[in-house]
Amino acid sequence: MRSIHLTPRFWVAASLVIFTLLVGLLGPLIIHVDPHATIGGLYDKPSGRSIGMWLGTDNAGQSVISNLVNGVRTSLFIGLVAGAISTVIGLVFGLVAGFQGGILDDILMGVTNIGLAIPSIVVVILLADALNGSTSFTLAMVIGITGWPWTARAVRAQATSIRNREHIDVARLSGARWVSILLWDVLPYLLSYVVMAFVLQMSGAILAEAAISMLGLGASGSVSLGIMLYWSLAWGSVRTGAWWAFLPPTLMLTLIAFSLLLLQSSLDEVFNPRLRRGRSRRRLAAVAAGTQAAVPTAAIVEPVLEGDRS
Amino acid sequence: MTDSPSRAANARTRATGLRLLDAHNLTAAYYTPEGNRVVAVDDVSISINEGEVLGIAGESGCGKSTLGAILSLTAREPLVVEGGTLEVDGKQQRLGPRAKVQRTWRGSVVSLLPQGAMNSISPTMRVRDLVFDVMRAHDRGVKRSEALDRARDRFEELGLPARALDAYPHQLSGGMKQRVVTVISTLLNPRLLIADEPTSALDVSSQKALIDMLLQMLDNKIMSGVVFITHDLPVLRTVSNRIAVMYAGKIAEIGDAEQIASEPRHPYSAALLGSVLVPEPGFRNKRVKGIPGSPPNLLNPPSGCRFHPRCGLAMDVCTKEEPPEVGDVLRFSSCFWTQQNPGTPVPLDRVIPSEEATMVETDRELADQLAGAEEGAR
Amino acid sequence: MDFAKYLGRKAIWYVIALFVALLLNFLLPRLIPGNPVDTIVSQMARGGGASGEQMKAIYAHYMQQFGLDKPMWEQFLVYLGHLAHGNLGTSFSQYPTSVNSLVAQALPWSIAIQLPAILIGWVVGNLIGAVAAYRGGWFDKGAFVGSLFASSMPYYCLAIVLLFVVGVHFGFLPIGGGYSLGLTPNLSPSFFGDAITYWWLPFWSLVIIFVGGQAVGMRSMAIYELGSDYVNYGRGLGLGDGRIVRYIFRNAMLPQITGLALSIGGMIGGALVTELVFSYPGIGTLLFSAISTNDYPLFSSITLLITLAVLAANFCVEIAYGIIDPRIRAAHSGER
Amino acid sequence: MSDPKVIFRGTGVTRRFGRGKNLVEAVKNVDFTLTEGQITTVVGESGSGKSTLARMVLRLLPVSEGTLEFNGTDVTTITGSARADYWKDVQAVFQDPFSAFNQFFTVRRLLSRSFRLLGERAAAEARMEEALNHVGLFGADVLDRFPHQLSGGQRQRVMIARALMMQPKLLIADEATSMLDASLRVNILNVLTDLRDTLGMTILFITHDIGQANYIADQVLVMEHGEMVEQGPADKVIFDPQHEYTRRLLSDVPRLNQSA
Repeated sequence: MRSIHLTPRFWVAASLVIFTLLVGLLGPLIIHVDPHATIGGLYDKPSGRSIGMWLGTDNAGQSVISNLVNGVRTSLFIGLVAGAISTVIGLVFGLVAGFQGGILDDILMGVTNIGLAIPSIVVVILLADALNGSTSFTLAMVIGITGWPWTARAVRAQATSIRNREHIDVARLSGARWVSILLWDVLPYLLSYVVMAFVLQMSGAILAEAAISMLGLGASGSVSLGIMLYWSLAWGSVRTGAWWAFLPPTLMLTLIAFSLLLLQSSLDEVFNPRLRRGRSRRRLAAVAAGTQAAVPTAAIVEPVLEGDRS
Repeated sequence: MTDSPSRAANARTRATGLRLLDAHNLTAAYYTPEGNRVVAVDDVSISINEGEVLGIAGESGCGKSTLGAILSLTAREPLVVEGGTLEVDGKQQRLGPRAKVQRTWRGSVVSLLPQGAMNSISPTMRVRDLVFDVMRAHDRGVKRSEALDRARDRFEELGLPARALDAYPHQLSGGMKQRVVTVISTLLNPRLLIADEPTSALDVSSQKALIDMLLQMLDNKIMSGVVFITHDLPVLRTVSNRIAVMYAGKIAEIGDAEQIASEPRHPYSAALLGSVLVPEPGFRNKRVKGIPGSPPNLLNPPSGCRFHPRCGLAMDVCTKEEPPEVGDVLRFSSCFWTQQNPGTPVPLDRVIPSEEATMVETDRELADQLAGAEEGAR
Repeated sequence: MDFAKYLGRKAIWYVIALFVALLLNFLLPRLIPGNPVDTIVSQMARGGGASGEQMKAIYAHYMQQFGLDKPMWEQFLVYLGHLAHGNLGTSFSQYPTSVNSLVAQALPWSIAIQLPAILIGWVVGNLIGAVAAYRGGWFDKGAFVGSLFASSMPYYCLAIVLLFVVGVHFGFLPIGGGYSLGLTPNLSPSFFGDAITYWWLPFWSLVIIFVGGQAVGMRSMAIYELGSDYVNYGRGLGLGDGRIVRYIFRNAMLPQITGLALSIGGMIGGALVTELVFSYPGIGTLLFSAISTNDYPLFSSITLLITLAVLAANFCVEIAYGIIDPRIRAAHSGER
Repeated sequence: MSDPKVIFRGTGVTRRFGRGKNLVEAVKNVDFTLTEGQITTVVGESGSGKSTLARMVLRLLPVSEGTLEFNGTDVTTITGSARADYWKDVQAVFQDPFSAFNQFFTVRRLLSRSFRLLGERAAAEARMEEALNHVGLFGADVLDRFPHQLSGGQRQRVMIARALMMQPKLLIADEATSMLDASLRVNILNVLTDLRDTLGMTILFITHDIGQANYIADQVLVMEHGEMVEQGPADKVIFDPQHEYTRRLLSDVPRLNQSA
């Protein structure tokens, strides 16, 4: 297709993302220590004694580095599952609402606006609490099904503008069916946008999981960065200066969030070299600026302003 | 019936022969994200006399709007002015990457009337706010009431409702907005107004109103000259004293509006004029020919004369050497054929080869085939 | 009038949203298998804090309060009735303290760290973003990457790092709580002097993130505005840079102001984990303890409170947008 | 043209947008006919409702009131497969030669979309090549190109070819030339007149430019604010206009020869 001009920023972001992926995928294979096994005492200092001791032990005498790499894996898993769920729901809702218009649009956007007005952190907390003793997967589902509304609205706005392009009329006149138009004439125009939305959703989900876990609603029995932080806070590792217990998950979370956001912002430049100063950048940038808050209170991301088209 | 021809005639008498602007060796290029240099205006020199409207004609991508940006000192990334000088009233302004442009030149010496006034005023401000800001930018001490009084007088002088001053831009119709913007552009009585496609988005009635207003402003000596850029040749013919025809970043021909319209001296001008359609009996049932092919990619322009690949009169020399400017600084044609055939009208039939005719032939054959296929299908 | 119609339509949507929120708040905690009161009472009994007689009284109190012997829809009406009277119920874990008083104690602390952080972060962030967009060059590059980093950093991660570096490692500031042990909250200057030392760290951890987010948003909006026709025209008229920058700000500001209003609405739930990290006596810490002690009247009251604040802020913004000339809004939001 | 036959008839055609206070009547009670084998041009300024009318004739936009008849059949409310059949006979070319393309499709992909309505594949392939030749293009040159690899004129030709593949009886060109430069515009107009002259195609040409109408039209319809203010043979409407609006429109048009 068109020549794609990859910026240096993209390469930095991509390397960072690949690095975290490698940590999550290969780490557990290399650090061959059971994260639940007790290999030392309370907050043993890091040492080169064994691979599991590289980052010392946590409050339960478990290997921090093993928990870390497995935690990254869990976080990535949750990010992918939750990001995929909310992106797919948001995409389908937004696409159908924006392209079809009419009463279907009114209904779907009504639901979306309600979803946007209710802070998703509340729903996640309530759901996570109701599903007492959840697994990482159910947690990912919960985060996923609460995160879709802003994607739905952003996609709808794009789909609405594409609906008015002449090529849709041309496709109809050529005898293309509804589904075919949706898949081939609308979706490709949204794809770059959806990829970026997915990256933001993924980063949002990873941070949401950590926040939920730190509030004590994490997936019991699983290993995640949030749960590591939960225990290290509960056992006062910060106060006692056991930096190896809390610093690695903190830095890892920061790295994941930063690399994903950087990836999103650089993808924006790659996809829209001419829209550099254009509208789509403005919209997503507003969302990007809100991602941080998007997790605790998704409603901050965007108000329900464009709610109903008058 | 219409008074614009008489106004145009006035304009012609108004032109004095005193030089208003000399622009020398203007060159500007766009830089693509890949780092390629696309020269949109290539070593162009033009001159305008006091009281004159110079029309710039050309098809999209010929560099006419770029020329407007250079002249109005508003070129900006990714467009880079690489060289040239402007000379107005003996004052020189060097252009180029390191040249410093005096801010106050903009608006008072040269002023821009932009394309599509739609978004030319910030949507959250009223017309009067911009009016005041413009006046204050050139006269620190001006009082708000004084500035607005002057603007109101100007609006009334030109037959615009003064209450337009209190409006937000979205409250004005397209034609009114364009006229309001025109008045704002000329508030400071600039020496030269650069009008970049001001009429292109307007309906014919609003077009006419704007053109009448511009000519009235010239009569009232609000500005001393206009560079009027458009692709619409009939509009140019109505408004201009002289017309420059641009092609691929260079001026193909420049001359009196009447002379360009009736006997162009460059094959490209001839072809362009030949494709203009106006509602006159002569154009019914007559086959007009367009120019075959399309304008060149300026990333890699053709050698020699840039029009030679589309020109039926092209000779060997046209493919190799840059054509000479035949004529003087105010009226010339850059063409080898014109040089070799002084005084001869450009033969339009030979400029555009008979490709059209063969195409019609092919069509006939195909029509038969198609008819046959149709029968077979039934 | 049109505005009344607009308002009415919006109000209907918000009533529906409110209803859904109430329903979720009512229903979800009741999804936990078993009668919540049984669970709680048995837990309290295990704790051994109460005699059989007291137990019974507590049990009766809760059964009555929640109407657990009645059908679900009636329970919901009871729930709504209590809310209508501003009665959030009685805490399980700190029986018989009312939830109202627990929340009332915690709320000022949350606001005290959040509101200044939001306001200062908003002002500073927008300034940095706008200047970066306008100045370009190295300042823009540095400010952009820095802001992007700050805005992408999970706010609780920054909190942990600050707590460790400033509080623990260097020992500059106290590391937990809202005020020194032994003091009781009051309005005296000496108490303020003490509390402010505890306030610095949570405040900084929030304000840095907020500055980053605002700067990134403002920068891209200002860059977008820089490309618009009126900027080019303004330059062509010889307007000074400062004047043009003011136009840009005015236009880029509108969405930012919206963002500010919504941030203030989302304040209560905005930094739950920060408070946790610093053991700050706000809503976040209260929520944490409610979760860990299964104190679900307290728990669902907090979630409800967060929801209501966000809904209210959203609604206010909508009203404000309705008041601003809709056509200006249309002009601002572009082609649609 | 011994026996001119009416191929399309619109009676009392009306289109409203919005409701209540925002009600806009874009097209008001318009009557018109299209004669087989002729080019009929609708002239009007922006907001005259000419494009709305075209979209209603195309059945891309429902009619609020009135009836549309094609070849004697009422097509006012057809949907589904009946409308797909209608589109075999009535095709269109639009204004913007860029946005009319799906930028992710090659020309081949774009054109082959019509195959579903055309039936047998081999015949359809042949027809694709024929249609391209009709507009002066060759399949080998353009079929595997993406729209951004074509010039504006080529893009509009491909669009006409797409419409021609259906071998329509009626072709609607909605401002099909207004975004092209003058020199390319004439070529497209010539393609349209050739289609009329060689294939006997009926064409509804929508334009704001009375000069173009003058060049190609047999019949001219003039619209102002949704109303049809004048219609008749091109010579009559353009050189002897009856309605005040048409006269004003003509007098405001700038001319190349001031004396004329």
